[in-house]
Order: sequence, then C-alpha cells, then structure tokens
Amino acid sequence: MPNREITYAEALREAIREEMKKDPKVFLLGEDIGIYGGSFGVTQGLIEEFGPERVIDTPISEIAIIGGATGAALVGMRPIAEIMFFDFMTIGSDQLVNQAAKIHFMFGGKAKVPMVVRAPAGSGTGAAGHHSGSLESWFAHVPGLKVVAPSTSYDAKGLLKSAIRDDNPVVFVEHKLLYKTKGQVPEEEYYIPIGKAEIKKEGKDATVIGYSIMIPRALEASKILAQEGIDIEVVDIRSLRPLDTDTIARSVKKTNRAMVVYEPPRFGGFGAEISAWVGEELFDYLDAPVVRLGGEEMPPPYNPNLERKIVPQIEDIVREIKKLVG
Amino acid sequence: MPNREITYAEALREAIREEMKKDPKVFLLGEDIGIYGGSFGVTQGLIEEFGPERVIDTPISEIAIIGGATGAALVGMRPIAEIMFFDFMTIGSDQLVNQAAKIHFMFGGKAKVPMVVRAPAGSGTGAAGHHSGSLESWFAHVPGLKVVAPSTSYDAKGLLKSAIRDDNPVVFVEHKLLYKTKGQVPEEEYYIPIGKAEIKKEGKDATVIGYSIMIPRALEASKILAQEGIDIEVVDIRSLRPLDTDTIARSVKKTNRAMVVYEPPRFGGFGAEISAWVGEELFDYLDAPVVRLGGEEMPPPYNPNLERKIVPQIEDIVREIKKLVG
Amino acid sequence: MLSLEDKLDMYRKMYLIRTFEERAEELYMEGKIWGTFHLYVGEEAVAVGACYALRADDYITSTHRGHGHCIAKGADVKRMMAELLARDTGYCHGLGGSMHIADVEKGNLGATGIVGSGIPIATGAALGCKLQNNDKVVLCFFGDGAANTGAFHESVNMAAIFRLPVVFVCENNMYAMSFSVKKAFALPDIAERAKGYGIPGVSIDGNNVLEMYETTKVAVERARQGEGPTFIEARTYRWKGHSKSDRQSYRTKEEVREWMSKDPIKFLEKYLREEKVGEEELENIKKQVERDIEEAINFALESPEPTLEEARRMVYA
Amino acid sequence: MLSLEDKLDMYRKMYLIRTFEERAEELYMEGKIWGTFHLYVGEEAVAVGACYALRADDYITSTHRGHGHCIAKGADVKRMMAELLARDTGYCHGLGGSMHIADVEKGNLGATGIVGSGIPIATGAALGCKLQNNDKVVLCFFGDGAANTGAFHESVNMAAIFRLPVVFVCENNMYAMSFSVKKAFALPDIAERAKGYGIPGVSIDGNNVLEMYETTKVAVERARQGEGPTFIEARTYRWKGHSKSDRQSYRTKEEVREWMSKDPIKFLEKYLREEKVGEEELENIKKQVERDIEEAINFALESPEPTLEEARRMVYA
Ligand SMILES: Cc1ncc(C[n+]2csc(CCOP(=O)(O)OP(=O)(O)O)c2C)c(N)n1
Ligand SMILES: Cc1ncc(C[n+]2csc(CCOP(=O)(O)OP(=O)(O)O)c2C)c(N)n1
Ligand SMILES: [Mg+2]
Ligand SMILES: [Mg+2]
Repeated sequence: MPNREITYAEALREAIREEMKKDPKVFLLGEDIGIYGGSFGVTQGLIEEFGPERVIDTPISEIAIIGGATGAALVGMRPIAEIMFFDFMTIGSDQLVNQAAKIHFMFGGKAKVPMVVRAPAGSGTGAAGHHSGSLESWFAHVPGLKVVAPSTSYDAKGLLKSAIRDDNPVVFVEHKLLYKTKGQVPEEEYYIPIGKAEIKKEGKDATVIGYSIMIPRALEASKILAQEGIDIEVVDIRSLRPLDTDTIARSVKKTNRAMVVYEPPRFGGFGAEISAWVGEELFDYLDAPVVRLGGEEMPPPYNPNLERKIVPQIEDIVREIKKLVG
Repeated sequence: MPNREITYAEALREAIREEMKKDPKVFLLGEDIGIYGGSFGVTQGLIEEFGPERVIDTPISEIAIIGGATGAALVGMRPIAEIMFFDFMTIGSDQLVNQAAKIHFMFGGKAKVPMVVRAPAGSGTGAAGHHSGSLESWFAHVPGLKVVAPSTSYDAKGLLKSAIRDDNPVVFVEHKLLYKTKGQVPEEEYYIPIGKAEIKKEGKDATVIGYSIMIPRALEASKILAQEGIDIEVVDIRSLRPLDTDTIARSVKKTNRAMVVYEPPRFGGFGAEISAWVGEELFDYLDAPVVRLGGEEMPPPYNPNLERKIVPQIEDIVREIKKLVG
Repeated sequence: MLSLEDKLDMYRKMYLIRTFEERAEELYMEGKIWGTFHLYVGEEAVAVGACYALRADDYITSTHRGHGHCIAKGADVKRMMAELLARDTGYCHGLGGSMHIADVEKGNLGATGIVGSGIPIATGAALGCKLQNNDKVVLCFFGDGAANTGAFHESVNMAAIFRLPVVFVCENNMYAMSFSVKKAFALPDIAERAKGYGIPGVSIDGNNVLEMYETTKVAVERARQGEGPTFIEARTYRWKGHSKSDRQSYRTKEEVREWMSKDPIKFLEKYLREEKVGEEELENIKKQVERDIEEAINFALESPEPTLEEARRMVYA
Repeated sequence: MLSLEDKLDMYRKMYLIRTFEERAEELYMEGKIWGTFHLYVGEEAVAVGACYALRADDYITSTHRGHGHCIAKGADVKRMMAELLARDTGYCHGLGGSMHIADVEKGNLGATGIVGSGIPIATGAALGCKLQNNDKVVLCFFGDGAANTGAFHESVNMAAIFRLPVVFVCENNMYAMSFSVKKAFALPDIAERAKGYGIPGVSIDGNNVLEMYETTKVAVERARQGEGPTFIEARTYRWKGHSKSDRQSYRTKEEVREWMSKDPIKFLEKYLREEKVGEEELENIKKQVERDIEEAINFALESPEPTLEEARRMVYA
C-alpha cells in the first residue's frame, strides 16, 4: 500500500464520507457546512456528494443544532453536528449535558443518543477571546458523554469513524492549528477505539501526557531534548473520557516522572484530572512531583505575541522537562 | 452580643437585604423570586420590602437573566441574578463565560461587570437528573469569574456580602441541603473575603479538604473518627476560584496526609484541581497519596437510596480516612 | 371523525389521568413518593385531545408536568406508578422519576425537567422522521413559560424553515410557577408568536377535548403532508400548586374556583350525557379506572428497587 | 430635524467608515493585521443613520461586524486602528481586536464575537438605565443571523414585557455567512418577528441614511418616553466576503453588483448634490477623512504592543 499523506481536515472529511456512504442514517447539520464547506473546510464537497438532505445548513441556532441532533438520534438517526467554534458549545451545552448525555440513563436505558458534536478548539489564529476557547474539561466531567481530541490525521480519521458508530453522544474536539497538518493515512478502512491512548514516542526519562495540539509540540520538544540526552516518552491520551489510565500507568511506572500538558487555563483544566490520577495512583512510582503545564489564567488575547505566550509552546515543554529530569 | 442562630437561607437573605439597603445599585432578578420568594425561599419578603423595581421576576429566560445582569452591571448596577437550579446555568453559560467573565479583559479594562449569580446546587432532594447538578468545576475553570461555595450560615452571609461588593462576576453556589441548616450569625455586620479558606476543625492526623455540603459531613465524620483516636483537620476552601492554597499547604504540611472530598462526579471535578495541586506542590510533605472522594460517574438518580449512595456520605469519609491514616 | 366509542375512550383516559394524579398525591402525602412532582389536574383535555389526533406510531415530547401526556399516548399506569415510587419496574427503572418518564415504544420521547428543552428534541425528531421519509409526526407539548426560552425560538424557526412534521402545542395554563402569562407576554394570545415564524397559529379552549382534537387533527395532517409545523395555544388552567411546595400566593382562590368550574372532565361528561350515554356506563368506566390505579399502586409497591450496579450500567449505551 | 451640516457630517462618517475598512483590508493583505475581521462596507448608512438618532450619552451594543457602529458612535479611529494592529494604545490594549472593540466612554458597550450575545446585554443595559431613571436609551445592533438565536428571543421578550428603553436594529444584509435570509426565515420581512413580542416592527431601506435616521428617531423617542422597544429591520447588503476567508460561492456576482449600485454613500452624495453642496466641499471632506485614516495608521504602527504583565492585570477588575 503506498504511503499517503493527507491533512487532518481531509482525514476528518474521509471519515465522514465513508460513514455516510455506509450508513444512510448518518447525516450532518450545522452552520455553513454546505456550499461554504464549513468554517475550516472540513465538510467541503459533501453537499455536492450527498445533497442538502444529508448535509443540512442551519440558522445560527446552537441550541437547536445540538438539541435537534439529540432528537434525530432518539428516533434512530446518527447525526454529526458541527459547532463552528468550540466557544459556542456553551450555548448548546444544556442540550448536550442535560439531554443528550443523560437520556440513556434517565430513561432507564430505553433510548440511546448516537451522535457526534464536532467543534474546532484552541487559539493561535488571532481570533481572540470568543473564538479560541477549549472547554473540553467541561464535557469530560459529564457522565454519559465521551470526549475525544485527536492529534494526527490518522487518529482523527479513525476516531471520528468510531465516534460516528458509537451509540453515545461523543464530543469531538478538533484543534484549528491541526487542520492543515499532514499525516499518513492508509487507503484501507480502519477504526481507532475510543478510550485508547497511544504512545507517540517511546522514551525512558520522563512521560509527557497530553492530547491534541500539545502532542506535535511535545514531539518537537522531544527532538530538542534528545540532543541534550534526555529521552522522553510522549503519551497521547486521544480520548479524555473514557481515559486510558492503563497506558498512562505503564508509561509512568517506567519513567517515574510525569508531565501533563494542555492548552486551556491551567487551573481546573482537564490536566488536573490526569495529574491528580497519577499522583494518587502512581505515588510510589514517582521520583518527582507531577509537573502540570497549562495555559495562563486569562482569556485568549488578540495580540499575537501574547496569544502565543499564554499557551504551552515547544520551548516551555523543553524547559519544564529539563527541570523535571535535571 | 447574644448568640443568634439562623438558617443558611436566612443568612443569605440578610446579606442581600443589608446590601440592598446600603446600595441602591443592588437589585435582584430571576424566576419566581418575588411573591413566590424563590424556589428555596431565599428571597422571601424582599419584594414586599424593596418593591418590584428591585426584585424583578423574569420569564423563564436564563440567557436573558444572566446576559441582562451583565448588561445592567456594565452600566453601573450591581445585579444579583438567581438561577433556580444550578443545572440551568448551562443555559446561560455563554453569557456568563464568554461575556461577563471576559468583558473586563477583552475591553482592556475599560469596563467592569460587578454581578452575582446565585444558584442552588446538589442532590439529596429526590429531584433527579435535571435538578440535582453541581457544575462548579466548569466555572472555577474560567478566568474572570470568581466561584464561592459556603458551608455555613456565617460564611454564606459574609461571602455573599463580599460577592455583591466585588467588581467581578461571582458564581455563588448554594447547596439545597444546607438551606435549612442553622448556624451562629452575629447581629453586627461583617464581610468574609473571597479567596480565604477556613480551618473548620483543627487536627493532626490528616487533612480533609472540601467545600459546601461536604464540610458538615466531614465534621460529623471527624467526631466518629475521634472516637477511634483519629484526629482530622477539616479545611473548608469556601472559595474555589481564587483558591486559598496557602491554607491548604499549611494544613497538609502539618498532617502529611490529605483527602479531597466533593459531591459531583469524581472524574474531572474540582477536587481534581485540589488533589493535583497538593500532589504537585506538597509532594515532599505527603506520607501517602492524596485520596480523592467524589461522586459516582452517573447523573443523579431519582431513587432515594441510589441518590444517597452516589454522593460521598459521612460513612464514606470515615472509611476512606481510616484507610488513609491506617 | 370521532365515534362515540372514541369519545368514551377519551373520557376514560382523562379520568385515568385525574385518578392517577389524585392517588399519586395521596401517596406523596403518605411519604411513599419522594421528591416533587407537577400535577396536570385540570389540563387533561389538552393531552387527551391532542394525542387522539395522532397515529400510534407518531411521537410526542413531554414536560415536567408529563403524567397526562404519558397516559394519553398509551402508557401503562403500572409502570408509571412504579416510576413515581422509584422502582425497578418503572419506565426508567426508578432512575428518572416523575419528571423524566419516557415510553419510547409508545412514541413518548420523554419528559424533561428543563423547561423548554423538549422543543429542540421534538424538532430534531421531526427532522429524523423527515429524513427517514416515514410519514410520522411529532407532537411537542410545552408550557406558556417554555415559550419564552431560547430553545423554543431556535426550534420553532428551524421547524418552520425546514417544514418539519411537528406540531407545537403550547399548554397555556396561565402561569409559569408564579409568573402570570399577563406579565410574561406583551401579547393577548401566545399564538401570535406563530406569525414571527411564518407558520399558522391558533388559540383554542384547551378544556374542550373535542376542540382540542379537531384543531390538532388539522395540524397533524398538515404536518404529515409536508406542509410544516403549526402552533396551537391550548388555554387551560392548573388547579393545583405548581409543584409540591407552592403556597399559591400569586393567585386568588376565586380565580382557581372559576377555572375549576370549567372542569374538562365535567365538560365531556355533560356532552356524553347529551349524547345519551347512560349514568351506569360512565360509572363503570370510572370504577374500572379506579381499579386500574389501585392495581398499579399495588404493582408498584410490590416491585423491587433498582440496584447501584444496574444504575452504573445505564450511563452508557 | 437634520440640518445640512448634520447631513454633511453623516456623509463624513460614512466615508470614514468605508475608508477605515478599505485601508484596514490593505493592511491585512500586507500581513500587518492579524486574525480575521468582518467588513461593513456597503452597510454604512445603517450605523450612521441609527446612531445619529441617539444622544451622546445613549448606549449602543455592537457586533462582530462592528467598525461602523463604533465610528458612528464617535470612536477615535486612531485607537480603533491601534486595536486592529494589536497595540497597547488600542481601545482594548490589543487584547480584544476587531471583534471586541468597546468604547464605553462614548457609550459603545462593545462588540462581541458570539452572534446574538449582545442582545441580552443591550436589554440588561436598558434595564439598568430604567432602574437608574436616567432617561438613556440603548440601541442594539445585530444581524439577520442573530435574529435566530435564543438570546434574541429571550431578550426581546424581556424588553417588551418590561417596556425597556431599547431599540433593536436588525441589520439584514441578506446573509449570515453563506446562509441566505430566504432560507433562514419563513417570512418575507424579519420585522414580522416583532408581532410575536407585541412591539412595533418596521422594515426599511438600510441604505438610505435619512430613512434610517428618521425611523430610528421615532423608536428612540418612544423608548425614551418609557413606551418600550421597537424592532427595526434595516435592509442592506454586505459587499465583501463574510470574513477574510470567504470564497462567496453562495451568491452570484450579479447580485453583488446590483446591490453595489445601491451604494449608500453614493446615495447620500447624490442627495447632497441635489441640496446644492459643491463638489469641492465633498472632496475636502474625503481628503480630510483620508488624512485622518493615514494618521491613524501611523499612530497605530508607532504604538507599542501590550505586555503579558499588563494582560494579567486585566483579568479581574
Ligand atoms: C430552564 C428552566 N428554568 C426554570 C425551571 C424551573 N421551573 C420548573 S417548571 C417552571 C414553570 C414552567 O412553566 P410552564 O412552561 O408554563 O409549564 P407549567 O409548569 O405551567 O406546566 C419553572 C420556572 C426549569 N425547570 N427549567
Ligand atoms: C453563536 C455563534 N454562532 C456562529 C458564529 C459564527 N459566525 C460568525 S458571524 C456569523 C454570521 C452572522 O450573521 P448575521 O447575524 O446576519 O451578521 P452579519 O455577519 O451578516 O453581519 C456566524 C455564523 C458565531 N460567531 N457565533
Ligand atoms: Mg404554565
Ligand atoms: Mg447578516
């Protein structure tokens, strides 16, 4: 099979297209996903291929998009809703958290809600405080939801296909800066199970645990660190809920040092859960306290220098790892 | 001064009344807060005292309640919004998180948003999955917000008065099961600063860190444990954001053992932040891993036995402390 | 056209709702039911008339005040009562309680405790039906209070522009808790709202089960033909307090009494008598209903409670 | 009544908005402006006409497409340009950027990147004014797309029932990104929406600055008298792409050209010529505007950037 490199956005599109072809119950709804192709181009060409019945442009109505997906799922469809920016998830969060997530439980298992809510998260595009957020920790805290945040084209495709097939509501966190990154994706079909972490790089001196955009940054950092003789292991959790603690445990038991890295404000972010878990469950294996590297405690600023500074960058990972290992 | 015992609900009402008398800019808005007196009676009598201009009954419009409070605050008022159940905060969360919390920052400090959003949280009343939630971890993760969750009448009054006076949006988390609990509250006026924890009971064998309803439970547990010769210290953080890590550090440095206890689902809850912080910053002082006791990973069930079982109770604290200390 | 049998069945259903609730209230007073619930007493004609216009395979969405919708759509009162008593045999295995009963097999997509939140779900279900080309209609119940939520607005507009097979039934019982519709709307009729979405809107007597049926029938057929949603305002009244903890200081006893004189069950009873239905037949219906409810209570009381293990299995599908 | 001076000032403001944006677009192309922004070109008459109906101490709320509102309410283009260039001297110290400019001193309560989210804030501000008994009015700008958000619905209803001093100006520029109003509404005029709230609604030519002014004036006075909100639909057109990354495949070149022939600036120019304003006077105004914008650009380019320490201090008041 020849190696094939496609972008993260293309990988997502392929996942959607494959599942739509396979299952007529799968359809898309969201703002400007039709002829416009989605704010980040993920759905480009799909309305031409599948028609406006299955690629549904909606008004600016996030409540009705998420609630509508929930209702459609309840009667047997498999909707994929696109929320244009993760920040707007707040608007539909009642439907997601109080309805989609709870229906299976509260109805005593009599109904299920197979749906995916995709949303571009994160800063780095100069879009300022209303278009740069990453509230994955909110949804990772909600029983009934699954939360996924892939870092590569390969994972994006395989996880999105699994999310579409999942019988539960899945929040699919895409990072804007990843859309144009390329990665190898085979021609043949594959699925990646939700809830499985992956070691993106093996190493022995310390474990860096993260997800989404922080993985390529950690991998870049690992190259710089390697030049200084520091060999880090990079664990890409990929799924936030359920979290693959087995893989985390295996890695930390080997390296005995852990760093957790994530983009949103450090305080109360999802990295706190990982750090807490490692500290609680792997206490005896730790040679040093867990290091938590998160975003600064402020909304994403517009100014590009500041925007960059408040989020962990390669150099921050390098610096903190040196402290941790040194 | 004679000792005076009043309920948590009465303490809140006193705080509101005192601040309304003092400052004509303070007003209330929310559903059924007027003649109905609020779903839990907190605002009873206030419409009679201050009139419908300052105690404003609204339609069922959580977006407009929180957004309206934000707008009123922007032009110089000091609104106190009541959201009838914490679960409904999701509906107005965009206004709270993207507007109220960010305005001061995004407008470069040119505007401020002094407002309080009060909401009854927590389970224990048989109200099932839509009326028993506690999403304080969501808001504690948001720079620009402050989050407070008092456990006694005294704290409720003093903190609410400070919240009303604060120039930032404050989320005020009230626990339904606390409303009828009584506590000493002096006649004379006082304020409790936001961001200060309090040691509710001194002890030497382990530190229990918590807030809201978990504090009375921890105190009850401490009595049972005392009979077995275990002497725990109970730290009531009172404010989640900003978090008083100094007080936590002082206590854990003394006891060398820590347990964090909270009601919402354990995974990704606010307790993760506390546990992570203790594990990271007090690593060398810990004789054992931090224990985290949180709710089960499910929506609050209607059945009363299950409802009770999924949330940390006195006996759970006792059991886990014995393990931690033993 | 409704036959006399149909009308007798309507009568039975309305009486079943009333009896279910009156007995549930007693059980609550006896401390056998936990939490809170919202009684539909006085509003029975809305649910029964509207659901009568549906096919068995059509859907409804319900509200926190949902017992009536549930029974009208054909639910088994045994399993409803078991749910109120938090038993494993209840519709939700005792996990949902009064505010969350769903009966998906009978097409009831569930009650909800979040006011207004069923409206997007009904709209989405209608979208699902349209995509499946299955000829089904969704009937969405919600209150006057719910009509002021953002969820209402986004959904009704979406349903209108996509011409979805959904009928919006606004149960205007004059109050949202203590908040009177006179204060909540700057409009005489909530049905005026329909104009803002370009869909038909009608305001009718929700205590007249026959009018309720006829109006809904037209809307349902319109929806089934692909002509899109209709907004029906059904004017009725909640006899009891909002929930189990309501001092009702926001309304007068006279107002309540006046509306109680417009009892929808009495109205139908009168009509049936005029149609020459005998006293005995009505009595028999009532007795049977009362027996059914007692049976339901016994069933519930004898049922086991759900276990924590079971609850854990319910979180994910 | 507007004097000729007023009309010349309107002309200046409209041209100032246009020039500001055209130069900003160039700076963006040159890579000097970061992120994205939303151009108001073609819609200038709406902001200028509406704001002209306000007192200096009245308030507005703005949108993601906010440059026009900002300038019309009297902002300093130097500080606006500095904000677009992410400088410390900008209105938001470079922390907000184009989508978040607020000019609280001049009564602009700010732009927002979340569509519809300014509407509750305007409503709340109007409530604040009412409680302060200060005679001020809030003018709330939002797009056709925003009219389909839940935030719109809850706010307009609340403003209506409380008779708040707020004027809702819906800038119907025919699209919300790629979504045409023809698809987004099952209504001919968005102003029909007003009926659902029991408030007056009018649909007017938003490219006619004088009509814009007159209509808003009536609504503002109504609001000031305590008679409550008005809904104004201003029909206009966005000449440019939605934001800086729009291929515009959802509309035809002909449609754009047709609307460009209804240029609101040309319209006012023609009117002024008919009022015997000389070519030279118009030219002078334009030249001065162009000089002002160049000055603003230089000011911005020479300004320092904000520091992280400063940003940290901005999180809490
Ligand atoms: C979003 C939301 N806000 C507030 C409440 C609290 N609440 C429960 S029922 C109710 C009144 C509902 O009024 P209406 O929609 O007219 O229905 P009714 O109770 O009159 O049948 C309120 C305010 C809620 N459950 N959900
Ligand atoms: C809540 C929300 N949903 C989606 C978006 C993405 N978005 C930005 S502007 C826009 C279109 C807005 O349309 P309209 O209100 O008509 O204003 P216009 O851009 O035409 O001036 C959309 C969908 C957003 N910013 N906020
Ligand atoms: Mg009602
Ligand atoms: Mg528009």
